[in-house]
Amino acid sequence: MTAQLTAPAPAPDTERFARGAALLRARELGIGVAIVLVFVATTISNHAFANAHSIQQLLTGAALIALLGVGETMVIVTRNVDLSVGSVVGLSAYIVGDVFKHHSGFPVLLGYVLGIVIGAVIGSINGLITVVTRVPSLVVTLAMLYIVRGVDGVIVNGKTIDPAAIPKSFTEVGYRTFLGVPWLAIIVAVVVAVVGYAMRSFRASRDLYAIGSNPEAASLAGIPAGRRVFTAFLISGALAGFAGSLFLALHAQIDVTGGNGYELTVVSAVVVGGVAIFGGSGTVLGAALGALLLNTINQALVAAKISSFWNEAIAGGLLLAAIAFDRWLGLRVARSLQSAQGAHRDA
Amino acid sequence: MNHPVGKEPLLVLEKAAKRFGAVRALEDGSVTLHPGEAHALLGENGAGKSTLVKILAGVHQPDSGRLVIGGTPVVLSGPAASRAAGVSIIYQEPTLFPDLTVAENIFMGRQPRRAGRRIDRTAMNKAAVAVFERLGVQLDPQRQARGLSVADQQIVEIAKALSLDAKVLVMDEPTAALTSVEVERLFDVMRTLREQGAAVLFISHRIEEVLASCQRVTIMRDGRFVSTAPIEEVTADSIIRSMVGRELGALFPKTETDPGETVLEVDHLTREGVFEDISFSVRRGEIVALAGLVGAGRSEVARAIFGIDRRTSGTVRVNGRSLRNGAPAAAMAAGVALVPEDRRQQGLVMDMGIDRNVALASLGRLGRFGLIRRGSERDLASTWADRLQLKFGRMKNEVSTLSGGNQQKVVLGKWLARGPSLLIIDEPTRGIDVGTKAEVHRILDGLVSDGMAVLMISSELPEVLGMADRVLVLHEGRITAELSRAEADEDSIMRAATGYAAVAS
Amino acid sequence: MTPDITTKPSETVSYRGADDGGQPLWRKLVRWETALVFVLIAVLIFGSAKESGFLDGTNFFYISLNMGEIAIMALPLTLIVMTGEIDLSVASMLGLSGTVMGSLFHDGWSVWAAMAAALLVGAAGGALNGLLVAKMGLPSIAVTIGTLTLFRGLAEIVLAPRTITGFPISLTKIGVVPVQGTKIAWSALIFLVLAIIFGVVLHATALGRSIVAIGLQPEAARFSGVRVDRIKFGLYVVSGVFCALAGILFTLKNSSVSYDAGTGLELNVVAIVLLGGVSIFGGRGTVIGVVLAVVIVGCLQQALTQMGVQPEVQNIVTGSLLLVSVLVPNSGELVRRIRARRRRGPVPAA
Amino acid sequence: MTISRTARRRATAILSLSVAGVMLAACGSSSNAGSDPTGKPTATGVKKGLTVYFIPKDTQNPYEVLADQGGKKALEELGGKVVVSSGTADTAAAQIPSIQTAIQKHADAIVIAGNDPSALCPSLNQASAAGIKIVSFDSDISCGTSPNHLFINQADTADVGTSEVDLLAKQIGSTGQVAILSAAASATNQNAWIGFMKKQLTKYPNMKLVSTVYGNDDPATSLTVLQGLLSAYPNLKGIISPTTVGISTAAQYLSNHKDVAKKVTLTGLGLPSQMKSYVKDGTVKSFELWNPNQLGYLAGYAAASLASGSASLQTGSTFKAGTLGSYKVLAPASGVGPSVVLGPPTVFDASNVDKFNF
Repeated sequence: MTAQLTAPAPAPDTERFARGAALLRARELGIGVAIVLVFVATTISNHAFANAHSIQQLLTGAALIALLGVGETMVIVTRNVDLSVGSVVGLSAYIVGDVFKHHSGFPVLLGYVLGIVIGAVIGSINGLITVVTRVPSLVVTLAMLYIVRGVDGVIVNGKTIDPAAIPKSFTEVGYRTFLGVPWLAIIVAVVVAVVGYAMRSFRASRDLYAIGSNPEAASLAGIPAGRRVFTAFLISGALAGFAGSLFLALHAQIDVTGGNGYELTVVSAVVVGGVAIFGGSGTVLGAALGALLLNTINQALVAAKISSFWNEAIAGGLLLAAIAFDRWLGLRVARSLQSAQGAHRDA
Repeated sequence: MNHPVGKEPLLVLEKAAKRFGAVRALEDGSVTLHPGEAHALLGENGAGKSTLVKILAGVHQPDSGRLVIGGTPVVLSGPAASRAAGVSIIYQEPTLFPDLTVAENIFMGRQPRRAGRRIDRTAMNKAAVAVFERLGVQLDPQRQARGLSVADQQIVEIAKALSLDAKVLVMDEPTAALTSVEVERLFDVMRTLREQGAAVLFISHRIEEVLASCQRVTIMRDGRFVSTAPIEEVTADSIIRSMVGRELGALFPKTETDPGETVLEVDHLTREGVFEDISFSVRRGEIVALAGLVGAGRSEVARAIFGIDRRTSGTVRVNGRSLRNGAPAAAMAAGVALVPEDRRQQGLVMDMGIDRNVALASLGRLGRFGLIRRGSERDLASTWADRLQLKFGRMKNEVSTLSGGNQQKVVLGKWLARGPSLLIIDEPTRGIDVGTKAEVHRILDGLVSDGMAVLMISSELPEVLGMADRVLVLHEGRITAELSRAEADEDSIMRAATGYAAVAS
Repeated sequence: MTPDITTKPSETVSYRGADDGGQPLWRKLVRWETALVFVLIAVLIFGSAKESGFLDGTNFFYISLNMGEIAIMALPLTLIVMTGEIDLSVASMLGLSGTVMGSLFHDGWSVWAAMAAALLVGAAGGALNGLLVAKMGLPSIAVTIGTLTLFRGLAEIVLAPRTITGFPISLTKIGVVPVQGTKIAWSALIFLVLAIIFGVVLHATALGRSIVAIGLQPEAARFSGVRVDRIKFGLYVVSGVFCALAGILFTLKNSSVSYDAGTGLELNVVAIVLLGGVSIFGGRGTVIGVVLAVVIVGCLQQALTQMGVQPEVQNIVTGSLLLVSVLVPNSGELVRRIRARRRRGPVPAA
Repeated sequence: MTISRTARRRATAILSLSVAGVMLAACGSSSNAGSDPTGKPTATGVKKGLTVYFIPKDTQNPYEVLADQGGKKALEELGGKVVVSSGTADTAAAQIPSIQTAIQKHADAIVIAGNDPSALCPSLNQASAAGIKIVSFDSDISCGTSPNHLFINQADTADVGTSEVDLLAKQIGSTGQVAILSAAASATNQNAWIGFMKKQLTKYPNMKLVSTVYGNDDPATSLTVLQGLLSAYPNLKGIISPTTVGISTAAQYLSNHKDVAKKVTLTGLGLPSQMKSYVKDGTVKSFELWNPNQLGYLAGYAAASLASGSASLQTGSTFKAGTLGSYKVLAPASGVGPSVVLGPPTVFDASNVDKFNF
């Protein structure tokens, strides 16, 4: 415990670590490269694509899915899944809109808070049922998807919230830019940055990874798995509710279809972003980039004058490619570690 | 060897009992730990040691009994409560988070923090390095735990327990996978801890380790407390007698047989990164034992022979016919049976009935066109239940309701029902009470007398010595010794298993 | 030396209560299927109390007509869930096979050849799922969310924005008239025949026994010589083929097909399988339970529609049923845990 | 698809005979015998106590909700009642149980907005066989003569397509790239209108249709494809969105991106209530629509009159539609069977947009 230890950070075999970290970072980098490639390829086929406006649109279009992806990542990391997010977006967007419609002068900021609260309530129901009854979250949130959508339908009952009902200051978030960057993208980027940092830097958030990585070991380590998983669902719900408010701000109108089918898009984005569907690893940044990649492809198809009928097939193929790639990478890393170890042992 | 007199005991467990369904895992678990002592807990597999450990860990709550820590009676509601009470555990099987770094594994839930309650990674990594220093090992604290060798995993576990600075440190067979240098280091650490006033509960199968490093020894048998004595008052022989409860001879009935023609021939079998260049053969009417430390690759060799894992190279021949790689069904058709190591996960479908479990390996023979005749299924099961003297309520009962020994008989029945010519049996008596143990040994002996070839893997040296006609010792994936029944003894096997001497044979 | 700290299957066990030795007590006393029969009777009484014509033959025909394809897709899914996997791509495969059949028919193929092609597409799609799940070992939920999107996307490429009509009337009449001399729709009759076959396979054959073993303890199954990969692969192919069959029937029933046929039905199919008492963890479940669930959902939907209940409320009912169907079997676990907590009592400070 | 239509119609007619065994309205076009002698409507010609099932695309579509309300008003005036029944998804499968319910409940007439042109035909045929009169609105079904039904056309299909192109042409000086933002790719009415738009565009040689994109009547999807459109075609001059969700999504985007709005002109079919603010802030100059309330009202009267026998599917048969006055059944033409047209669409602009409450 002498000189070696007092030296700052560097560990015994820094080199090996560097390789491991590089692999981890490679995922985010890889998606970033993919986004750029799609962008460049599209620009080549249609020069008009490369302009500030397009980029703004790419960011705005991906924002909501990226925001949902943040919460979904927190849940999936614990080896659970939240399929109710799409329904939550629809419900919270409509209720917030309805409040604006019937209470003109309702504080704009409270509109966002209301959305978050609605989402948090549903998220906590998801979490409570999953944790207390130990029914798999896939089933719980699938049921909630139905139930919340049903409740939404009963409340909406064929009505719409028209743009005129929504305060201009509320919808500003949907289109204003700051130094050329859409506010919506800034908000989501801040959420990604904050949650991303938190997921690295706090004990409770590391617990989430531990729970997903090895539930048995987590309970042996005395991690309050129930409370943590509950919190993950709560935050996922709250972010979905927030996304509902932003949905309303962006579109300035809402009927019963809002948010329909988002759940699968979000899960796809998250998995494409490198979050392991069985928990334990993945980052919020990756999930957000996954959402951006999917949206970039969607818009690129239109811009490249390819029929938008290709969107879905490409999204599906991409998801399959992503998980297959992850498995391949995992096997390769395991193999290289093993042979390195063998060599180390033999020496 | 200071006697812990007069001092208030740190931890007292009295008459703890725990059952799981019909299985009595622990009937009278009692142990008293004083500050500054290393206390050995000995007993055969299935004696209830692991259950006792899990009670101390807060994983299981005893059905009855009393636990006093530091003079206060406590009820441990979970692992967190146990840790809060100052108890730290090193489990037999490492429980790591594969996706997290080594340092995080050590400090999970107690990561060092800096301003704003944020985790201080630099401090954490430093602290991890410091712990490794104490253990005298080099391990990168920032690498992922995924892919660590079993020994390295165990080192991380030990580092985790050390870093807790616990009052009571429980080690459940921590040395099984370690090299002797690492073991020495561990003992040094134990000594330091004791000097600081901590108590260590040490569980091991290596009696000489216990004699060398502990002050008192508690012996358990069949879920019950047998005795506690200062180390000076016991000998290896007396310990073994108390553990087993009878003379060794009765445990290992061994009929002398003349081995017949070769059944199994393994040639240059290799699975990259796991084991290498394994060659041996097993003949009719003999038991060949595969011995070695945990993680030496014994079970993996068996899995590769049976086709559960694919081999990288080499050949396996049974009765002269070469086996297809990675195809258990082909191995079964050739007459191979495998009674696996992990009964609950691999051997049995715990939630299925006895009859269905017995039939599971013989489904194709129970009727025509894939249809199963319930009648023939039940006949098959009751035939084998009779022959193996299975104790059970009803044939339909789930096997999870049976005791460990009877579960093992179901697994045996399942495979014997196929009439195999080669039986591979991995840890034949792990977690089985002594009475049934002898029964299993008698069954094995009978099978060999009738001309079956048996490949046995066992971590229990008495079992290896008592049952095997030949012993192959594995060390880190290679065969380091082949010993005849006459040559094999504890010393020769352990030397080969730890890779010290290439034992002349 | 093998890296054996990677995810072990045993870890999921913690969710079903590793040490409680099987099912809760009440589950042993009351079989799930018995409970379903009572629920069905309740639904029938409820329906006929509210609607006079509820129990008549025409209504029976309608119910069987509405549920036929969903029910057919539920059968292979039952077996897949029994092995502990899932297939969310079923409804997309229904759409894709209908699309293929429709577009080939439109291009002048004979309707029979078009149907055969649709079945082949079903087998190919199932093989893709099977390859990724069984051979590559990828998580089935992620894989089939991927193929859900992929299959639907392929259908869109092939057919959108067209709608194909004009199938031979001799075939499309299956959507209008019941099987001669009965009050049952053709698709439902096919379902019943298939249900018997699937029931026999699951409950009385070596294959069925292997499926149960895979679901309960995959490793033990492998160690007993069960060809886990091959069986899973086969089940996905079977699922693909029967979803294609459902797609054909769906197309003929509606005498038309567009790329979005059957969108969203996967959730109904999954809900029915789970309501039928098939454990999402695999290993537990019966075909008769699934058949009962089909009938219950069909009757309930028809009753609610005829009562003029808002369709949104039906969503709530479906969701609640799904939740209840998993909550009730787990209630034993819940009670046990609450009791355990009470027994432990407060923890004194150490 | 249109080539085989006659043959198929004949074939489906045979099916209707074999299945239903009931001949309806003397098989419309094939025979003139049995023409209705009571062609003249009487105010009292409609029976009281009729039950009409309104089956919209789904129960939540705001446009359809307005139409349903019109239908309810009509039947109230006539002393009958309307039952609204449909699913939550815009699929034919979700509408079938509602048709079955109407049959079970012995409804007198069904007014349906088809989610699919032909998937509903078999079920509607059964309804027809059970003596229920079939009326379609908003989005027609193409079942030929089985069942024979009356289509309440919101506006002449050709008119809608042509007038929207004209409206746009006027605003952009008949030159430049234009695009269409539609609903779902499988929507019948959309595709029919788009067909006529393409035809009309041939009259404007300097206007070029560069792309048709589909927003699936979902604001998010509509926005994505709109943004893609704007990126792909920076010189785009005009967008026609013949769907209320599409046009309002596009209007919202343009009103917040004035730089784009300066270059791109938007028109299409929209609800005045949703579009009001965009017309006022100058984002949209004009758009069109008919009154969905009146559409439902007319459909209600038509259904009641058919069920009472006071009107028939014969070309020229007339009936009274309350406050809307008298309507005449038009002859079948190019893929559309007997139909009634509500009237020319209303063009909304800053001068009149405030006067409408739908």
